[in-house]
Amino acid sequence: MVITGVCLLAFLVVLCFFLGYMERKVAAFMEIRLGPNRVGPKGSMQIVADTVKLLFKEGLTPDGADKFLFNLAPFIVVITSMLVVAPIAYARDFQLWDINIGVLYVSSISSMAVIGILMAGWSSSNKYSLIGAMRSGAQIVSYELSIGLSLISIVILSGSLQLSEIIESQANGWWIFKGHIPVIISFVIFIIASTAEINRAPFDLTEAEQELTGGFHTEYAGMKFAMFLLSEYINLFVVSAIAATIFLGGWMPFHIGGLDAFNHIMDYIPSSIWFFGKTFLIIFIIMWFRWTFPRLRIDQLLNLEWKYLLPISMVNILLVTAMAIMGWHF
Amino acid sequence: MDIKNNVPANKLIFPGQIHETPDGGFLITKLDEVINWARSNSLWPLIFGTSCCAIEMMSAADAKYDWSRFGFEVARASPRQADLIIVAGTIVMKMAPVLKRLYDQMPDPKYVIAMGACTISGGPFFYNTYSVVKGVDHIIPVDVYVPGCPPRPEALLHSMITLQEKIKNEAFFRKS
Amino acid sequence: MLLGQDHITEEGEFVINMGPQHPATHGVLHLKIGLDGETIKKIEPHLGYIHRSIEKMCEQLSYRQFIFTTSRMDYLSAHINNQACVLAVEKALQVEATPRAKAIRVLMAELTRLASHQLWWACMGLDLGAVTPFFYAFREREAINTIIEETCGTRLTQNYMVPGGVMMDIHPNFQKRVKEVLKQIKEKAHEYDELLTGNVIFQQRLKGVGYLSKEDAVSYGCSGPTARASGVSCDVRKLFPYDGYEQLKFDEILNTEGDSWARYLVRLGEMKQSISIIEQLIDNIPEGDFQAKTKNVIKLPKGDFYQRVETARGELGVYIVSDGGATPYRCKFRSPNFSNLSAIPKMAEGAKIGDLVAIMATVDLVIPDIDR
Amino acid sequence: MTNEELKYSITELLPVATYDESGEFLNIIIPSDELIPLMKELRSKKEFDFDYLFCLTCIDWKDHLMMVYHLLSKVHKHCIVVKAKITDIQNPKIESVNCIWKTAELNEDEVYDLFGIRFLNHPNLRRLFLEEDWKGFPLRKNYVDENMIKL
Repeated sequence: MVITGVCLLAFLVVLCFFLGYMERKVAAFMEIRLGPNRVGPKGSMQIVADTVKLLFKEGLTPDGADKFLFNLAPFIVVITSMLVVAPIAYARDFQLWDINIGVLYVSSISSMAVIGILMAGWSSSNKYSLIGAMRSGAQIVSYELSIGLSLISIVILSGSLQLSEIIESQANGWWIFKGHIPVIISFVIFIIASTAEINRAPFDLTEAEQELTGGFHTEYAGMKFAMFLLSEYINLFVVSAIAATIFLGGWMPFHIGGLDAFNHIMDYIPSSIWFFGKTFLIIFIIMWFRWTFPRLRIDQLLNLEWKYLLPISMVNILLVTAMAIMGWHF
Repeated sequence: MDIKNNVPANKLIFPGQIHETPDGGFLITKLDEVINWARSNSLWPLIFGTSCCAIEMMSAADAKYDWSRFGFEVARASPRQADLIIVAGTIVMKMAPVLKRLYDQMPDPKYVIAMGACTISGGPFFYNTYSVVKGVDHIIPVDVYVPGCPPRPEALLHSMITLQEKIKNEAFFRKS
Repeated sequence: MLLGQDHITEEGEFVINMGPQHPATHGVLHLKIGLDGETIKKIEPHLGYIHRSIEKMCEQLSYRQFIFTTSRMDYLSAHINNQACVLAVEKALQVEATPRAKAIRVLMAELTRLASHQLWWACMGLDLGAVTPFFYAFREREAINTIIEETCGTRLTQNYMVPGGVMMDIHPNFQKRVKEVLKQIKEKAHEYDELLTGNVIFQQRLKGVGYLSKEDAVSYGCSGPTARASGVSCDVRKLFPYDGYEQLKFDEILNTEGDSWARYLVRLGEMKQSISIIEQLIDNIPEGDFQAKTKNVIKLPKGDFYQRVETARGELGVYIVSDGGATPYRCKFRSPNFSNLSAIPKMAEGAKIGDLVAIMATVDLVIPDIDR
Repeated sequence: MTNEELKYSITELLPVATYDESGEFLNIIIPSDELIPLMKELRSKKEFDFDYLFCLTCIDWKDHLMMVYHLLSKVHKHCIVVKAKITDIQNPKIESVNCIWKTAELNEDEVYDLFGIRFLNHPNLRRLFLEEDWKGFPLRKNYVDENMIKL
């Protein structure tokens, strides 16, 4: 168990290196420039350099800060995002913890990240941090609803909260294809809401650089700041993995119900490639958002949730329920 | 290390005594190299520009000059997360305390590039002015000076590479 | 103490200081903001973080020398600032620039305006959280800078204009290069629209934000696109033409909405007008001298002289008071940004913090021009 | 209105005013205590309608200070320059025109900062560019700064 845990942590760190590198290369691609290419082959060691530098940087705590909470906050943020990784299935028969309430677990643990952010913003005793933390509180609490509702639509269809069963239920086709338009709506809502949930642009109001200089992490330096970056990338991976698992079948290859020969060919592609392919596709889409869209304003952000996403997902749940009862899906 | 061997014991060049500096040994030297490699390749500048030079600094970030190739593109708005402050533009008396404070807020190790004639000496605003600080090194220590009014983006990139060279020769664990 | 009293803080009010070092202030502007939650109640600008005593310096510099200081004021329209100075000196000397020099000046001024607006567009996106537009706009801006550099020798603070004309003739490649750049800009114009103008979030961020009525715009002394977006006709190139603008065909872009979106559209429209002006002139640069003969040591007659030009941000006035000597007795620069800044507290009343950033982005302040 | 008509109408309003027409604009030179009534007339009267104060500054003539107001009418497109003479250079003061043109507020702060003219009835008179404890007023001709390097 300990070895598995250590391996998982090492995997997450390497994954974050890769995501950081990917983000900078994707940004460079969107911005018609080259991106890092001097450190290591094709610039691949850039993130390693950044991390080592942050490790050996002075990790100062401001004088006016609440020292205990200030130092505790980054750990809480990182721990919550790492906890969510536990029930994810990376490949066929490769799941660390197949908890029977997987979806519930994911949505409840991920909402705890707000505590760490609020703690960071409050304890910094910096007005920008405080505004950032308040924004994050409002934002995460609101968008949690839409995320939950869009996940529930699949729970209704598959009849289980367990991630492995949800994946199994997609053996004859992914939910996004089987579930008609309502599931596509859920998927879109999930992507929007989870982008907001992990504070990425266009919903990065909590760390809006042009407005709040750094938001809740304005006062953080060195390794403590690196932990916020780490948790940001883990969160990015987690929401993409969850979206891939719930809507796109996780490690399940692309199957079409009834076409056994075709399904058999698809099975030859290893399941881990299916999983990471889907996950990174979604990660790319979320990065694409970030480097394309301007940021929303706080009232627009809340309007979007409470006036559009929430009512739509509620109606959507009704549709999904009707669909499940009548057996209209494939 | 070598100084003491080369100089006869009765003819020390400094009035004081030269202490034997401990050599780091293989492990510490290697660790130093790794740290210096990381630091020099990950210089995150603070978004700080007062006047014209800031525009050339922005030009250095754009697609034509593209300082992201060297990993400089993570410009931080908060001094806490920055390693490097590029003083781009004139510093006046009223700004001087603010700049000092920004510098103090940055965690160690921190580096300063004085970009442009104004920051080096006051530049065009050297004579007959009552409010300009004549050289930013009156306020904070400067690592690299970039002359020009304003310097071209290439000059800024060159200065940052020079700074990288400087960092690579620093000693973190060793005492040099 | 009565003077310098803190007018903004009340008991229990949440005050934040935006600046002097803040990414959204485009330099070292310091805004003291009284907040109620996220809503702005009051704004008080604090200036002087880049006050370089240019007006004092000008009193010691000759009429040939003082021009360079203005390049450093509004460095994004350095050519136009220089133009204002040389026009003021020419007006006092009653010298007229040669036709070729006039055409070159207008071309350079319009290229500068184009480059300046491109930088504004770049920062506009950046301020609202969209990073990518920055790189697209800088692509064209760099092309223009290269042209300017070829002729003037510098990229930013050109100091190319001298009383009586321009310092040297244009580079032989000038016309060819300008045509290439114009072609490039026209071809890439759709990218601008796709990236920001057509974006729903972007429009939502600007529409109805930072409203400035026509009366307020006039009363606050606003000029340039900021005033024109409120329906105030104030294009100096039309009202008080200089350097042959009266012979050129172009429109004054007006909009009556008065909000940030209107300011955005006005500036986009101005870029198109600048392109059309350059197109009219680029093949019709008159032959002849590029400089009229002036004395080496210029002495202005006694009196005061005011010359205004339209920079990328509004009306720049150069007010020279001469006592007959070789240096100005008093030199005042009426900067467009200074007046535009004074309207920002009015525009941002009741807005959110995010709106303030959008407002400052659309007003497009250049701080060294405010502080001088 | 042409300069001649302006001059005629203003003479009716303020007989003490003197004129200087050497430059491009009509210059009206008035004593400082006549400023506000004249300015109010210039702003409110329909035939003047000077709604745009585009330049506000001061000149130090060593024996007196001269406030300079450049006015433009957006409606009639005519310009005028009002110069108010302040003779007391030890303790100069003048009424603020902030109540007529809002742009005057910051401009007058600037003039106070650099020339030391106190504006009466100004809502928030403060040193705009320099620190609060700055000694002297730099644009005055008698300003000495021992740190300044003269060319």
